[in-house]
Amino acid sequence: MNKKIYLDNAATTKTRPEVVEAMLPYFTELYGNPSSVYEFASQNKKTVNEARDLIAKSLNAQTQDIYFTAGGSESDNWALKATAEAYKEKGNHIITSKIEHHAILHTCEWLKKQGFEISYIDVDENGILKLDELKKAIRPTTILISIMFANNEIGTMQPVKEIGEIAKENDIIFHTDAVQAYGQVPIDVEELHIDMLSASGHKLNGPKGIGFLYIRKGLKLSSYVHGGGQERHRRAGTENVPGIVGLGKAAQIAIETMEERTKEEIRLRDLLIERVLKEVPYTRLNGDRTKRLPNNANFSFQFIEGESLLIMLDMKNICGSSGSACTSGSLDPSHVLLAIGLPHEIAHGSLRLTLSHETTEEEINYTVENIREIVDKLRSMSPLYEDYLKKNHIEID
Amino acid sequence: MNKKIYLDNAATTKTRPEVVEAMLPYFTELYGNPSSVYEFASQNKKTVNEARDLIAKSLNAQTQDIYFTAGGSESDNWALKATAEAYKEKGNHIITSKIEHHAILHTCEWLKKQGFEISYIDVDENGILKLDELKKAIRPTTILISIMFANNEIGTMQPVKEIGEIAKENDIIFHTDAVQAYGQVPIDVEELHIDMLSASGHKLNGPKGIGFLYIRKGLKLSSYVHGGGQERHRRAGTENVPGIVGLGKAAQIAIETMEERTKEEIRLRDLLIERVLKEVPYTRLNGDRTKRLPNNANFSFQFIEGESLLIMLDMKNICGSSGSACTSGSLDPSHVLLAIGLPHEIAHGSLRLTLSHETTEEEINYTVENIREIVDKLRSMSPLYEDYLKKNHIEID
Amino acid sequence: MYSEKVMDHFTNPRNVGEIDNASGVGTVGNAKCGDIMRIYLDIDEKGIINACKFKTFGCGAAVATSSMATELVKGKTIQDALQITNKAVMEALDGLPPVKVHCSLLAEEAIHAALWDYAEKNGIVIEGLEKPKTDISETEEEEVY
Amino acid sequence: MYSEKVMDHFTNPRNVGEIDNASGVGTVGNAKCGDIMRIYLDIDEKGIINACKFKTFGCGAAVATSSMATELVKGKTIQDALQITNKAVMEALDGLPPVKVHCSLLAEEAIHAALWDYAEKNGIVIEGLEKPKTDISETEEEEVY
Ligand SMILES: Cc1ncc(COP(=O)(O)O)c(C=O)c1O
Ligand SMILES: Cc1ncc(COP(=O)(O)O)c(C=O)c1O
Repeated sequence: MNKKIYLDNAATTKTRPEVVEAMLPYFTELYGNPSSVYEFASQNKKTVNEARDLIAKSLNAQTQDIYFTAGGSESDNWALKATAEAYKEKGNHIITSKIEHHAILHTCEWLKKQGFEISYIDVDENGILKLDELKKAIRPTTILISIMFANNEIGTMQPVKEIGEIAKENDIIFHTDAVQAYGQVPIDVEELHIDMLSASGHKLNGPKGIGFLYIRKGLKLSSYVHGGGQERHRRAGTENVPGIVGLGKAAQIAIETMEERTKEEIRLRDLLIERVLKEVPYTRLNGDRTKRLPNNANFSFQFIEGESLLIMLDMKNICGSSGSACTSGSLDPSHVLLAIGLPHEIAHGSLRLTLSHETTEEEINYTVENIREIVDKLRSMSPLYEDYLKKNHIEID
Repeated sequence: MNKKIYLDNAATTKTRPEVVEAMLPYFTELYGNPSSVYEFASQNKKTVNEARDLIAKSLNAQTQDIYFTAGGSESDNWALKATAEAYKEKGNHIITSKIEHHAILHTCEWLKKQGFEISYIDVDENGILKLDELKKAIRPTTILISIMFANNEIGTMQPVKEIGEIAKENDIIFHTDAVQAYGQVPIDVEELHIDMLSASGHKLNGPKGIGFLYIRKGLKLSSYVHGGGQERHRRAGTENVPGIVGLGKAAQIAIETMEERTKEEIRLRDLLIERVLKEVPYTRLNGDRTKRLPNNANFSFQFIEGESLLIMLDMKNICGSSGSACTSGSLDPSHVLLAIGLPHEIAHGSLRLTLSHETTEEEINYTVENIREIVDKLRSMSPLYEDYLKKNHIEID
Repeated sequence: MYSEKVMDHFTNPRNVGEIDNASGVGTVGNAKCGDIMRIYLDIDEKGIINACKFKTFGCGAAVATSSMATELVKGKTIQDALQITNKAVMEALDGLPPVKVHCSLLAEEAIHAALWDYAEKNGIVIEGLEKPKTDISETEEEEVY
Repeated sequence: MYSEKVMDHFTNPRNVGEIDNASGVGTVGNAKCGDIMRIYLDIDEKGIINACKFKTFGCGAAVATSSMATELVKGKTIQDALQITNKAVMEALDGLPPVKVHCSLLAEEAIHAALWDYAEKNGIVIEGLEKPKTDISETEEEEVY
C-alpha cells in the first residue's frame, strides 16, 4: 500500500478537518484576549465558555468545574500536586496503580520526595486493578486515589465505578486519568463518583497542547499555574482560544459519533486480534479481551524485539508503537507489561496498534499480512528463537 | 470608522496569516507524535527542533537550552518554582520587582508560603528599577533575581544588562520575564547575562497556548510538568507541534522585520503620545519617555475612570485596555501604576494603547480625536472634575 | 459583559448634572476603589422629589446605576425613595455582572446620603433612614460563569 | 532516527545465520535489556576469519551493528579482528543515535566473546583478549538534540 496506515491513535490523532475549520477564525479574526473589556474580545469569553459547557455536559458535570489546561500531563500534575498541597493537613498518603501513565507516576515520585507516601496497587494479568488490594491500602491518612480510566498501552478499562464507590465510602478524593478514555467511552462523573478527571485534546482528534481538568465543586485545590485571574483564578495564562474551541468541537464530534464509530472500531479491532492470534504463532494479546478500549490491540510476539518490528512495519507504511510514545527511545520495557506479569524478553516484543474512525478493513488485513511476514523474518534472525527451536527439537524450513 | 482599530497588542496579537499557514499541515497531515519511532512522526521531531534552533539563534542561545511551554505564565512559574526547589540548599531568598506581571508576583506569594523570602525592589517614577536598592537587597542566601525585561502596562524597559551583571558578580541566577520584549527588541542572553528567559507566542503575532523558557545549560532545574520524556525530560506532555511551528514562524518574522517594523511603530506611538499630551489637558504619560517598548503608550487622564473610557472607545471600534488584560474585572488599580507613585484615583483613569505592524496613522488620528471627545464627556460627568473646577474657580462652557 | 439596558444608561445617562442650591446632596464611594457617586435632590415642600441629578466617577456600571437610580427616584416621595434598594436598581437594569453589584449598593447609598443631607439641612428626621456610610467598598465576589 | 547505512544494514542484514560446527560462538547481552547478539566465527588454520554469521534479538541498531561487525570481521586475522572497536562499527554505519551507542559496544563484545570461545576450544591464548562480559547494559545517555 502506498497510503500511510496510521495505527497509533493512542499516541496522538489526526485533528479532524472540522475541528481545524472551527479553530481558524480564532487565529486571525477573533483573536482577542477573552479577559479584555471590549466587545471584540468578550465574545471569545463566551466561546470559551460554550466549549466548557459542552464538555461539562458530556461528563454530566457542572460547567464551572471544567478547567482548561495545556494537556493531559498538566492536568495530571495539577490534580495530584494541588490535592497534596491542599489536603496535606488531612494526610500524606496517596494511592495509585502500577500501570499509570508517567505523568502520574513521575508526579508521585516527585511528591514522595516532598514527604508524601505512595501506594502502588497491583493489577491482574489482564491489567485490571485488584480492588481488594486497593481497599487494604486505604489508611486514615489517605487523601487521594488516582487510578486511570483506561490504560494507554494495553487498553484495559478499570472498574471505575467500584473504585469511585470505595473512594466515596472512605471520604477520599478520586482522580482518574481519562486521557485515553474521554471521547471513546461514555463517562458520567456523578454515576462513577469521580472527583477529578484529566483529558487531552489530541487524543480525540482535537488539537495538541490543550486539555482539561474536571474538579468537582467544593474541592479546595489551589492553582498550579499562578498569575492572572483566568479559569476562575485557578489556572493562569491567556486562554488558548483556538485550542479550546478545537477541543470543544472535537469533544462534540467524539461524543456524537461515539456509538457508531466505536462499533466499527471494535469490529475491526476484533478482526485484527483474531487474525493475528490465529496466524502468528507464539503470540499473546495483552490486556483484557473485552474490558478494553474500542480501538486498542496490544500483542507480544515471542523471540523478537519491538523496535525492529516497528521499523519494518514503518517501511511498509504502517505506523504502530511498542509501549507508549513518550517512552520509546527508552531501553526499559514497558512498566505496564511488566506489571501484568510478562517476562522482560516478551515485554520487549510488544506491538500496540490503535485504530481510528478512518481505519479500514483493507488496512487491517494488509497490516496482519505484514506483521506475519516481518515477525517471521525477525524470528529467523533471533538467537532466542534458534535456542527455542533447538531445545524443543523443532525443525523449520 | 467601521473597521476595528485594535490597539491592545500587549494583551494579545492577531496571529499572522503566514504563521497559521505554517501551522496548518501539522493538524491534519503531519499530525504524528514527535516521540514516535516511525518516519512519519520523527519528521515532526526535526521540525520542532528547527523551531527551537531558530529561537535559540534569535537570543544567541544554545538550541538545547530552549524548552517549549504552554505560554508565558507557565514559563514564569517554572522558572521560579524550579529554581527555588533546586537551589533551596543554597538559600531561600528571591529578589524581584514591584512591577512584575502577576505570573511572577503570585508565584512569589506562593513561594513565600513555602518558606521563601521575597524582596520586591522599587522602581522610580518612570518604572525603572532602582539598581542601588537591588544591590542592597542581595544576601548570601539570594538564589534568584527575577526582573522583567519590559513592563506590560507602561512599557518601560529595564536596565537588563546592569541587572545581569549584578547577578553575575554575585553568582545569583538571573531570570527575566521577556514576554513583552521578545520579538520587539533585540535580546542577547550572553551579552545581558540572562540565565533564564520567559516568552509567549501570542504576544508576537504567534499562536496562543505556546511559549518557551530559556534555561542556560548547567542550571540544575527540575521539571515542572512531570511525565513523559519530552523536552529532554524537563517538560512532559505531547509536544504542541502546530503551536511550536507557529511560534517558530512568528519569531522568525518578528526578528526579521524588527528593525523596520518598530521604526514605524515608534513613529506612530510618538505621534499618539504627542497629540494626546497636547490636546487632552490634565493628562500624563506613564512609563519612561524613551526607554519604552516601541508599541506602548500609557496615559492617565485625571478625574475619569478607565473602564468607562474603554467602553466608550469600544463603541467607537477602538480596542484598548487599562492595566493588563488579565486583571481587568478586578477593582484594584494597577499595582504597576501605584508602584510608579500615582495616587489611586489617577491610577484608575489610565489607558494603555499598544500598536502593531498593522496600525496606521489614520487609526492613530481617529483614536486621538475620540479620546479627546470621550474624556471631555466623562469629565463633564465627574464629581472629581466638578470639585477641581470649583476649587480652582475655573469656569467652563 | 453588560446588558443592553446598562449600556443604554451608560452611553445616554439620564439626569447628569448638578442642581444649584439642591435640597440635598450626597457623595459616596472613594477614588481608591474607583467609584464616586454624587446625587443632587430637589425636594419640594410636599416631600416630593421633583428633580434628581448625578455626577459619577466610575465604571460603566457605576454610571448606569446612577442614571437608573435618579430615574427611579424622580417624582417619588421621600418615603418611596427610601424603599428603592440596590436590587430594584439592578433589576431595572436587567442585572449586573457579579463584580459590579457593589455599584448598585453605591447608588442606593448615594440616595440615602442625599436624603440625610436634606434631613440635616432641614433639621428633620426621616423615619427609617440611618446615617449612610459614605465609603462603600465591597470585597469582590468570585466570578461566576 | 537512523542513518541510511544503518537502515540498509537493518533491512538487508549481511551474514545472518548460523555456522554449523563453528570455530567460535559468542553470545552477549540479555533479554532484560532487549538486546542479545550471537556471533559465529569460522576460523581457518592460518587464523583467518573465513566466515562470520550472526543472530540478533534487538532493535534496528542492534541488528545493523551486528551486520556491520560481521562484515568488518570477515577475512581478517584474529589480531586484526580484535582491533575492531565499537567506534569503528559506528563510523562504518555513519553514526548511531546516542541512546543506541551501547549496541555497538555489544557488537564489539560479541566478537570478543566468539574469539574467546575459539581460544578456549583450542586451548590457546589470544594476546590482548580479555574474558568478555557477556552481559552489557549501559546506562542510557542523556539525549542531545
Ligand atoms: C510580562 C508578562 N508576563 C507574563 C505574561 C503571561 O503570559 P501568558 O498569558 O501567555 O501566559 C504576560 C501576558 O499576559 C505578560 O505581559
Ligand atoms: C493515560 C495518559 N495520561 C496522560 C497522557 C499525557 O497527555 P499529554 O501528552 O497530552 O500531556 C497520556 C498521553 O500521552 C496518556 O495516554
